[in-house]
Amino acid sequence: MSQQPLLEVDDLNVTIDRATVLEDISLTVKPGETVALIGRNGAGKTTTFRSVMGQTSIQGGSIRVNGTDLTDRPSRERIRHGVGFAPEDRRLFTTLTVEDNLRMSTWGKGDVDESGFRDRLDRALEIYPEMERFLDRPAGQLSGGQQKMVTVARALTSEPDIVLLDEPFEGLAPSVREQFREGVERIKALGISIVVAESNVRHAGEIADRGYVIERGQIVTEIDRDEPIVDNEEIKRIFEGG
Amino acid sequence: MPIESLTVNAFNGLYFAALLFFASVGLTLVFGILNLLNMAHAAFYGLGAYVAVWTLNNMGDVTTSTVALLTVLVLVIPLVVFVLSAALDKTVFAPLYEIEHVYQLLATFGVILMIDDIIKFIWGASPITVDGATDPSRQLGTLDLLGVSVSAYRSFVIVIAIACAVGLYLMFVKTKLGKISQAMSEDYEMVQMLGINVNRVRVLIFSISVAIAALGGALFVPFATATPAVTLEYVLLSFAVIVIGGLGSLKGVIVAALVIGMVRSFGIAYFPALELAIVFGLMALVIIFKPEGLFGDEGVVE
Amino acid sequence: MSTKKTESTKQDTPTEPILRTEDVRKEFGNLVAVDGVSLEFYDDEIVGIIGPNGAGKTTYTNLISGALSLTGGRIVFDGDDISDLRKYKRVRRGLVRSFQIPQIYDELTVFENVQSSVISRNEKNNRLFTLTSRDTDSIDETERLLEMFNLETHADEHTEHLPHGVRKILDVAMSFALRPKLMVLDEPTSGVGSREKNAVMETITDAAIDRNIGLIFIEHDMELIRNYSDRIVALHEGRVLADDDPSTVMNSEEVNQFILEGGV
Amino acid sequence: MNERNTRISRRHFLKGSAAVTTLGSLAGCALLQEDFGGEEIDGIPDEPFRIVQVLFESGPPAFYGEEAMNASDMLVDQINEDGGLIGEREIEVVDRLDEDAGPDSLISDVQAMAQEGEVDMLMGIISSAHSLAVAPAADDQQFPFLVTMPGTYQLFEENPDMEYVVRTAGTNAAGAVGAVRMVEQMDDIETVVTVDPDYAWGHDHQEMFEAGLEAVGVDVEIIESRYPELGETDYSAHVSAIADQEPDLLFSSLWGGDIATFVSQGVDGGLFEAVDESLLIGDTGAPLLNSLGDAMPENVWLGGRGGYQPNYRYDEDESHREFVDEYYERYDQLPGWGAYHEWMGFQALQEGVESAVSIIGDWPTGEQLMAAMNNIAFEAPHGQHTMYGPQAVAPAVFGRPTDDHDLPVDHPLLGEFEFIEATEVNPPQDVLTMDWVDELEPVTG
Amino acid sequence: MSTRLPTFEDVQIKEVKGAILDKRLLTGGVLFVALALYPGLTMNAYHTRLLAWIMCFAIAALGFNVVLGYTGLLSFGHAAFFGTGMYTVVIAMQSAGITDLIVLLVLATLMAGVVGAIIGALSVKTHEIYFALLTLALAQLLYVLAARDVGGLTRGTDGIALNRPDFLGIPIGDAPAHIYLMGFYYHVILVCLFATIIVLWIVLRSPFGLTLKMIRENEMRAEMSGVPILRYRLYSMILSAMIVGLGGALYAVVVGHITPEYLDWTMSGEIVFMTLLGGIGTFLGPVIGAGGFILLQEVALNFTTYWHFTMGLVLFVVVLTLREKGIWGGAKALVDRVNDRRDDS
Repeated sequence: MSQQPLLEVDDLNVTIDRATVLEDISLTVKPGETVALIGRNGAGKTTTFRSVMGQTSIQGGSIRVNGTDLTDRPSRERIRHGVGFAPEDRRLFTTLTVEDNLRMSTWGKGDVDESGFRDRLDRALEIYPEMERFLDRPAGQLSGGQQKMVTVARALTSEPDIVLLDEPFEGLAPSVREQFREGVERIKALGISIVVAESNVRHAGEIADRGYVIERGQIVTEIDRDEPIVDNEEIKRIFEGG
Repeated sequence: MPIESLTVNAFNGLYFAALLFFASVGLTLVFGILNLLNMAHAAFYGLGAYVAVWTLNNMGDVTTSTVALLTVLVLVIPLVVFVLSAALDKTVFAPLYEIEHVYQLLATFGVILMIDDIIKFIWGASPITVDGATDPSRQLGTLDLLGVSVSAYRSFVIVIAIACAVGLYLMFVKTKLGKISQAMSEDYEMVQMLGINVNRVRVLIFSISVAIAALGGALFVPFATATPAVTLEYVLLSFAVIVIGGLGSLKGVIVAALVIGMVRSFGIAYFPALELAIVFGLMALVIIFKPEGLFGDEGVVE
Repeated sequence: MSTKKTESTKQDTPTEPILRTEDVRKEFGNLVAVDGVSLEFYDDEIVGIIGPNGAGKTTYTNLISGALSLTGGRIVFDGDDISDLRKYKRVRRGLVRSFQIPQIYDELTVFENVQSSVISRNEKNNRLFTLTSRDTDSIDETERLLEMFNLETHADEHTEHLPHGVRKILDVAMSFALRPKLMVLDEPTSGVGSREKNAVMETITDAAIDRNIGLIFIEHDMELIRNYSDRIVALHEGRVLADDDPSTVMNSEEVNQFILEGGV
Repeated sequence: MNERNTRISRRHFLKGSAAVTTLGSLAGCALLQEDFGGEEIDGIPDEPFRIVQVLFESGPPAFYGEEAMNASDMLVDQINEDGGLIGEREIEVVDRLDEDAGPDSLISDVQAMAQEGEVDMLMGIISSAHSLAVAPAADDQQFPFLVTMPGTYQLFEENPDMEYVVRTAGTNAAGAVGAVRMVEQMDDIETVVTVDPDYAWGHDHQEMFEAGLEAVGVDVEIIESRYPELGETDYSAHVSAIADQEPDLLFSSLWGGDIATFVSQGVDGGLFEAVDESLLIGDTGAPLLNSLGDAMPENVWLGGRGGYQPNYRYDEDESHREFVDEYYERYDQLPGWGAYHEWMGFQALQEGVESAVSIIGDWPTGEQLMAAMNNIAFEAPHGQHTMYGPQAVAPAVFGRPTDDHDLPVDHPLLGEFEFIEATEVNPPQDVLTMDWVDELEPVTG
Repeated sequence: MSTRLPTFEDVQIKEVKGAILDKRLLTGGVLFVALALYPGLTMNAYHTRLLAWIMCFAIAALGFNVVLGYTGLLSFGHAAFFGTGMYTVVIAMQSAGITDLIVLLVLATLMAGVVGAIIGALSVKTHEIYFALLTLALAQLLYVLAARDVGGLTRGTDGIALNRPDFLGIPIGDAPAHIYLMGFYYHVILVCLFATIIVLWIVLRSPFGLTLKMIRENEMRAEMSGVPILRYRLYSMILSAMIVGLGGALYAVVVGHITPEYLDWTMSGEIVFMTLLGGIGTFLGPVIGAGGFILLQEVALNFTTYWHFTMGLVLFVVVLTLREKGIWGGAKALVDRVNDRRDDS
């Protein structure tokens, strides 16, 4: 435990419309790690991400990034502390071009000028070379798979230390999925930490170093590096109903 | 219908459309981008009119140069109102962004009443007109348009409105602020998560919108009279414009302003009794059959 | 408990199905959400619908309830074609659905919530000069329903402060008050704590059996599916992947493939 | 009750501001009393004669409200300097009601004043529509109301039995029929377009004008009648429609800010080149001439009921000259329509009190005072201002804009005045206006 | 039977009688008697008129709250119904020669209901802000028709003066204004107000009222309970319009002179303002709101020429702080809190 954790979530409690959505969620991500947050739909994965991004009202607990406590800070400060987010439902700005979508996060971080953005764009294109073809198209005209790519790329153009990928493979055709997985591998190769929310155990197993299993807003078990995710007992219980 | 009167009526319609555009474009932008239904928007049109008439009437001692007068109308007054409205956005309007539309409507109706009385407090309740000496519409005289003599000043106002529309369009498609605004109109929260200070953008968009309304008021007043009734008249008209055009659409405002401008101009000329009825009838028909308006579901600039 | 209803099978009941969907389709633009689903449901069985996200489960139930209009095919309920019938009229015929997020009236009391359904079912909404507080028929029935769903203690509370589980049950109680012939439940236990889940399902199925109401429910929890359904329909990409008794479906190769992918 | 308390305390507040005057006047009264030598009148109340004014303090017609307030401040000061009404009882304006609050509120206020009995008279009012609502209400409450400005002929014709209402303004018949008389004298007029505001005032004028033309048998045709909304800000569509018709004559009863905007936009749209002659009769003058300045077209006649123009008989009529000079000295502008009407009102009040006192030998009750103002006459810039019963009959005076004047303002005033006798432009007593207009005789000679 | 209209069949007189024992009804009874005696005891015509004025608008605000508070629809066009009530009275008197007050009130209420049915039928499909803007546009159309005197009934912006109606064949309309108002008409309004309160109290607690609340609280659920929501929204518009129309009809006689201003959108705004001021979430809020609004305006008018500013500020503050609670709801909440504190200590 020599390295300082990149992301520390401690005893997070969140309620929305009177329903307790997250209960005592704690998780830690160290630099360079890829961590999966595994759980079924509605288990609380997306809410966890939204809480890290500062979009829920938190009843208890704390969120620290790179050692800075961001629990009560405005949402927009996340990106400056090195957190990128690719939401499940993509949430691209459909009337803007792909390039402008990617530019948006550098504006948000505010650390580079246009030529700096160009460099970052090139790096993003190294991860997903296919984007080259549709950089000038409005994001709303892309196919689902292409949109997914842009969503991840948008999180990357702010040059984050850690990216949160919410169901990155969901709804992708098998061939695209493979392309996409390669992209994620390239992100890992850059040394960027990843937290990936997955309802698909196999996908999680393919890309993550270790994982947390979340059920009904609680972390029910932690799967460490040595154990294959697909073989975990808790996973089997939840997903196969045994 | 002789061709000359066609031209004159079209010109009048265009001029009125220009004024409607100034009065309502900000209303639709603030709604589309910031999700605020600001009934008090037209009060800034009225405010611009009063500031303009007061400024022009006090400029006589300094200069009566047409260029100086027009500069004041087109640049100085909107700038002053811009600064003022930035302050207002952070104080009076800030809490309104959080509440439901119907309450926004009611609270900003309260703001209208307040602004109107502030105008009355400063400039009195009597109608004020621009003095002949500093009235650019008098100085500029007339132009020949397709064989018809029309007011050069009003042509200037139409040109400014077109420039303003083009400028706004370019702002939205070319500039950082414009692109962020478009993004905000789609997904406020995501823009926030991308690290952008949406509050700062909000202040800018709000102030630009209000400044355009004030610009409209300022340009309106040399050719008309500043009266306290201006505000209420334009509240209704600008709501008709943005409803017909589609809430949140720049193109919608332009088209709807032209439609209402022409309806009114030709309506007054040929069916004087029914001109206003046509406007409200059109508004009702649009809500009944196409509630999103002519261009309401297509984003800010599409 | 898992064998609660396995004795009753559709082979024993040569009656007409209460609901039949024939080659039902729904397209959103280019996307085909429901792609020719033909199924039959009977009023004495409990059918679980499973399928990964995007399989078309919710769209299918929306087509049944009339919240969405059909692109193709037809729906027959209780012998009549109801494909073009308005939502409220389907409800009045006895086809009722509940929602994943409880749909209740927050500013009303629990009692009024249930009573409102009783009154609507009796089509007494148009009574202007009867006080609801004196309408003994609906009061008696409401009281019985509250008892049945163990809601008596909450009767006079406003619903906004109720725990989530209670809200969920209230939602179901309101649907039962409509005396449906068939009920479609969208994730009846979502958001309910694991210990309560079985209790909720138990309450619902007991009531359904008691009153001879057919049940269709969408569920992600395989345990509940297995325990409470007489039959399972698996949907995938808008089509029926499997439609059989629970053990057959759960052991099917195709179904297992997507179960591992976590969708269900 | 609460409401009552707030009202009373507010009055006290207003009185406070006038306290100095009141104290001074008490001393003055004592002296005067000696001068009069304790003559026959001894029922004069101790407190001043309390007036509440009702005027537009806000809203578009506030221009006239302001003039009227100025004039009334000046006139009250003048009267009080001489000791007050009949030199004995000072006048105090205890409150002003904003007409912009609407008739509901005004009627309610009248009720309150009648109830409390602390006010002797209501005075003023600008809008014809308001006068039609408030005057009958005041009469119902038996509360004296001196109507000074609105011109609708319907006021007494619709409410013939009012005993507590008197109007010192002439009716709009003077303007409309005056215009008919003007047309009678014009040559080469065949086509006319009328433009009138879309409410009683405008419609009345248009109807009387049209019926009058018909009755006197001049050969002209009204080819179009337009009714823009009250408070219209953009007349350009109307202007171009009228200019298209190229009528020989333009007739309009637009007034106040409306006529200023209309003429200004008309100049811009070439309207006054398209028409030969215009008759603008909406009690115009100062606001129009002031705001148009040099742009004022020359082929127009301005005027209407009463000779209320600062340079009309300025040299001939000493009291008029004094009024204009004093007003100019005090407010740095010339008096307009609102000011003149207020002047007439105060003259009628003084005259009425005097005549009542001389008849009954005591201070009159409200009813007696109002009765005393019936059928009197007093001096106005246009000569005798005569009351037929409770209603003044005014002559019509028209003039053309000219820069050729001696008054200290740098905008045009009117000149080349045409004067038309009151009897030529008003029905005889007890004849209904429209009946009379329908039977109008041509002017002979 | 899906096209059944609301029924008036089963009035349960017994039940109402039983409810008289209710403490609140007793308070209401005392208040009624006190108000009824007020003019006679004080002989204050100004106060009487003010109260009459307030009560007319209290009826209108109560009626408006059927739509806003109970069905959850913000209409910005209720001036149309108020104005229809007023114009029906004056036109029926002048054109049809009807002079009996009861007949006039019934006619006006029905006419307002008809206009409510028309505007409602066109607008109930729309939601929230579109509903507000559509009702605004439709009402404004009516305003333009009246102001431009299309059809020749309204005499345009001048408006029409109104004579005082008679009552059950008694030519009481000839009585002097004071006597008419203080001795007769005020009491008619008072009875109408209390009748409105009682009828609405019952109707809003009837299955019909519960149905409106269902629609307000959760439209989807209501529909999924078998309620034809569009039809019930329409019913609520008609009921609301009729009550607002009654308020307008009563007020027409008080004000005595009717102009199109009463049809203008600012009038709708005032009705909304009153209702909101008192509190839409409470049954009697609108009554308090009407009183509060009119008194506030009277006081503000007396103290300052800037009374618009005062009203605007109050509206702004009420909307931002109290929302649907309004003065009445706010006061109730305060009382509750004080009681809680007392209980705690």
